Amino acid sequence: MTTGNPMMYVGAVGLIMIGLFTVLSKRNLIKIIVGLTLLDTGVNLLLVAIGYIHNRTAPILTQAHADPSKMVDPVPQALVLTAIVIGLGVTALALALAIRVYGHYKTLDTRKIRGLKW
Amino acid sequence: MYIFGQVLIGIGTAFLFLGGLGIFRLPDVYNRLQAGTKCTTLGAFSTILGVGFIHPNWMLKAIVIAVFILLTNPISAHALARASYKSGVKLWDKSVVDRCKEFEECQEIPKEEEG
Amino acid sequence: MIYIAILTVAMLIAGLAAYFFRDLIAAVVACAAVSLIASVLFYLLQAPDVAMAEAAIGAGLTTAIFVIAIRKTGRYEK
Amino acid sequence: MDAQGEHRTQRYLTAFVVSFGVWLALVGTLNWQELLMGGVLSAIVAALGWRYFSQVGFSRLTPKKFLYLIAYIPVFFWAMIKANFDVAYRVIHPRMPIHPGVVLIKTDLKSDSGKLALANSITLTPGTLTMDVEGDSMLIHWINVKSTDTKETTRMISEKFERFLKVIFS
Amino acid sequence: MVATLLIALPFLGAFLIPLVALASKKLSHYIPAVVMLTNLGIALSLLPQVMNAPIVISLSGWSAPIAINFVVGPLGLGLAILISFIGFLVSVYGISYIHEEPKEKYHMLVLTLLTGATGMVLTGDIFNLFVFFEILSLSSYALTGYNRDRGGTEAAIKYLIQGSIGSSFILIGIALLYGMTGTLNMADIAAHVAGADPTLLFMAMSLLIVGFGVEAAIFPLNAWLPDAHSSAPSSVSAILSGIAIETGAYAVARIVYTVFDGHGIMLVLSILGVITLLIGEMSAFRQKDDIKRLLAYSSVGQMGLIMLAFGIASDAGVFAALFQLVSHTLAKALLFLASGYIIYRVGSKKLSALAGLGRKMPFTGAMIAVAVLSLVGVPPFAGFMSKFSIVRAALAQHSASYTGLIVLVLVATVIEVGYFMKLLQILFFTEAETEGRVKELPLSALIPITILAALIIAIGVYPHMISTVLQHAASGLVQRSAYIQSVLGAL
Amino acid sequence: MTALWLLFLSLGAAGVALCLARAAAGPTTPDRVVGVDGTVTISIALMVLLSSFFDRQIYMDVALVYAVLGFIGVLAVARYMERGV
Repeated sequence: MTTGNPMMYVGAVGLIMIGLFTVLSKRNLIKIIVGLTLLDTGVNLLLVAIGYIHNRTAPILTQAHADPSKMVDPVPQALVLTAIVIGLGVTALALALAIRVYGHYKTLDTRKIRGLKW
Repeated sequence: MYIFGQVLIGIGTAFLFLGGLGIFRLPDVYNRLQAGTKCTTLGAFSTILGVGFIHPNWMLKAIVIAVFILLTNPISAHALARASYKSGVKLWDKSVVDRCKEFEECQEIPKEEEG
Repeated sequence: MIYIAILTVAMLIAGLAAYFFRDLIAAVVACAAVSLIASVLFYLLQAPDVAMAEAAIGAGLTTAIFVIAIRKTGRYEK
Repeated sequence: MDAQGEHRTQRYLTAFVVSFGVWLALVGTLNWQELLMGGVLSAIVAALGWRYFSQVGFSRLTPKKFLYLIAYIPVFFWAMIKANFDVAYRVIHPRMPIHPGVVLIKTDLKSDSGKLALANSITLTPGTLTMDVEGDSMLIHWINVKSTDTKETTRMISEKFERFLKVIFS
Repeated sequence: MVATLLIALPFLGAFLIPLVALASKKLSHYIPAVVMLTNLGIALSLLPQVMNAPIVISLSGWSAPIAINFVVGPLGLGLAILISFIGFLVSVYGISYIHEEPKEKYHMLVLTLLTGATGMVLTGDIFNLFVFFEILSLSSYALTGYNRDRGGTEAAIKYLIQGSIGSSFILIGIALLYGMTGTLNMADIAAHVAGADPTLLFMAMSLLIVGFGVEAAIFPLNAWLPDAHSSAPSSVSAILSGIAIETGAYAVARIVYTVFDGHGIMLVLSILGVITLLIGEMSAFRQKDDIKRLLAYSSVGQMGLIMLAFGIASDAGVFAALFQLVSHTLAKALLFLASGYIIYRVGSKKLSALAGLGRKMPFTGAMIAVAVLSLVGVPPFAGFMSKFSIVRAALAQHSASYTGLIVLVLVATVIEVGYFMKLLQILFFTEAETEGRVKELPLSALIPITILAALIIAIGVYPHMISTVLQHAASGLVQRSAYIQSVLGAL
Repeated sequence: MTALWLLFLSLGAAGVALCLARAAAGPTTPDRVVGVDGTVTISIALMVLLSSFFDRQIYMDVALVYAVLGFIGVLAVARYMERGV
């Protein structure tokens, strides 16, 4: 955990906090979903920051660069790729549901949507 | 070659900076778009070509990216200008002339004749 | 790396902007800006493949589907 | 569209060649595996998208047009560089000497791709930005308005490009 | 390698459905049932081998800490059998129950949900745990909103928002763990955690428990459950109540027991369990009109009971938790499946509309009575054995706090008896408001219900049927070092 | 030599910062989109520059994907504003 740039952790954690705060305090469904994507981005940033090692290059083997010991850790990056795709799925599903909610209630305000107690 | 590439990159980044400055300083959306498209397009173009000159075997890919930027940037600028004009963003109050109205009218007339 | 610090701060400001804008389109644009800067940060952290995915999905696709959803619902947060 | 039936093969081949060219530029090698893959993918892409790719294919490409195309490139770039210094000057100048306004111009170009090329060229050149295209008139945002008459503006803004584009897209 | 089929088959089946549907729509609806039956067969055939030693499979041919691996131990396989079994019954039920088009989509989503659940219980890699968890939760969000009505959509989006916050927490936890240990294999992490910074370790553990706790509906995180379980189509509710939250509980237990040596927080887990139990039962008691909501709150309560039993950190405690898990799954699946068709026939979710139905459809009524009595804990049924073993395990701790918790459990049971008796009274001893006949359920619903009821009675009478497997599973969970050695040593 | 590179990078970064400032300040939504669009273009140039700095050609691909897809987001927003509201 000591290898990365401290600023990165600040950024990632800050983004996570902003995302959480948006989700918890906003009343508009689309805004809540925006918060979810911010949260996702923050978590991904955290994961990549953890795998980063100073002065090393990307974990992609080409002819000119074939020395794995000079590369950053590939595992978190693979994880982040998966997580980004999952995040896209979640966002798309959430937006589809939000559109359907709007079709039923003609509003996206969670206070006005009956039964949706938070 | 190397020096030439660096000169190109220098010009390019300078224009990129000016583009940013223009986007920041100019008074309304349309003027900002002017700065945004022209300066950043040439800036990016020249920077990318400069990198291409420094690494000659990257040239092909550099040209592809540059051409892409050259093609897509004016289109997005055009789309944005049209969108902001249609959604009613006003021109800067010191603008000299505004012939939008006229343009709208000349669009209307043929439609009426058809109908 | 001072650039990382500047970009991080810019990203956080864009995130806050996404929180504060009442106009949802503006909020989505701010969200796209967060994605863009995050992808530049991925790039600086030597993760070009992640940066590619984030740019394509975060800045391109997500923005597009958000815009579609906003078109089908309402633009302003009341 | 009269070309619908007769130019089918032409149009398909155009799409294929362009896609394959882009593929080659991207991979940057002549490895036979890459070539094979690119060929297969370009065939698929062309099969899916030839309808939207071009109206007539390469059939009307004559040497003259090609020469004009080559000649157009330096003209265009020179205009673009001038444009940049122009805007840069206006941006840096502390008082920002701009006289923005919206003007109309008329064009003689008929084909859609011709208009697109003209609009893009106008956008990238001195102080002008295409806002809308409707029929043969274009709405232009001009950062430093010198004239409001349509004929005058047409002459000042688009004539130097139209000379070339008329030949290329005729 | 046969064990990977358990995950691969449902996944392939899910993508086969749209292809088959092109040829014959009707045929495609039978695919989930066939796939789950095959899975059940495979899982049962693996059982004798697994009881001796866990099977460790690693894909892509690298050694254990790096490769993606599956650990088929007694616990994982036992849960996989349960999942395939319930999945099979629900698929049979779903063939005729689902009316809303597009039906293929429903069957696809059910199969992906089951893939996620099976993957979660069999994987040995914490990131795969997350991925399968996401597969499971994404398909359950979509299934909750499957009916496109107001309640379903609302519940789905509520579930989605809370669930995806939870999964973000899981990912952060995984990131912290990876940063500390540099590996993703659960056994390997477990071998490394002893030397790690305790503060960060505690943070990671809390994040993971909170994340999976959303799915397992532990007390402060269960706001989504009553809505989701009551608004989803009934077959989906049966899967959600019978499988989804159980896998959530499994994940929590696996994290606490295996990955972290979490003896410090066992009592906290138990207390949270009891709070969940009390809140769930009281809310269920307050339900006056919606039968599915009542059942959903009862699920919350039962999850609390399972958590409480997991918190008794002994072989007997975990055994009791697993036993309770099995008996709850069987009973709750039965109740949701039966009530689904009843609601469809009567046309209302109201409790009052069920008046006298027990006499109009006596067979279904009897089945419901079996499930209800089992949930309450009446002697000849499975629920009695499981509750009894929980009480025995807690008292065997000889600690005042656990004894106090058990007193609270008994209080909760009294509340449970209260509302379930009310349900039975409405079903059997109230005069029907309207005359007229109500048809018995169709065969595709009766068969699953009968099988479930028969199993509940059989397990209640001969608990030895499953207790050997559960005993092995429990010791596999509690004996941490044995798990680590078996996984790391196998490769 | 490194000083020169740093100068280039700083110029670009300043451009990005100004664009973002416009995106944050801009009174109307089109203003913000212009800011983000400027950021995209400048970032592409900077990415190409950085790939030269890191000496890895593979990083150029990121710029390419950026060029193709950043554009889609801008276009989507523009189309929305044209039709909607």
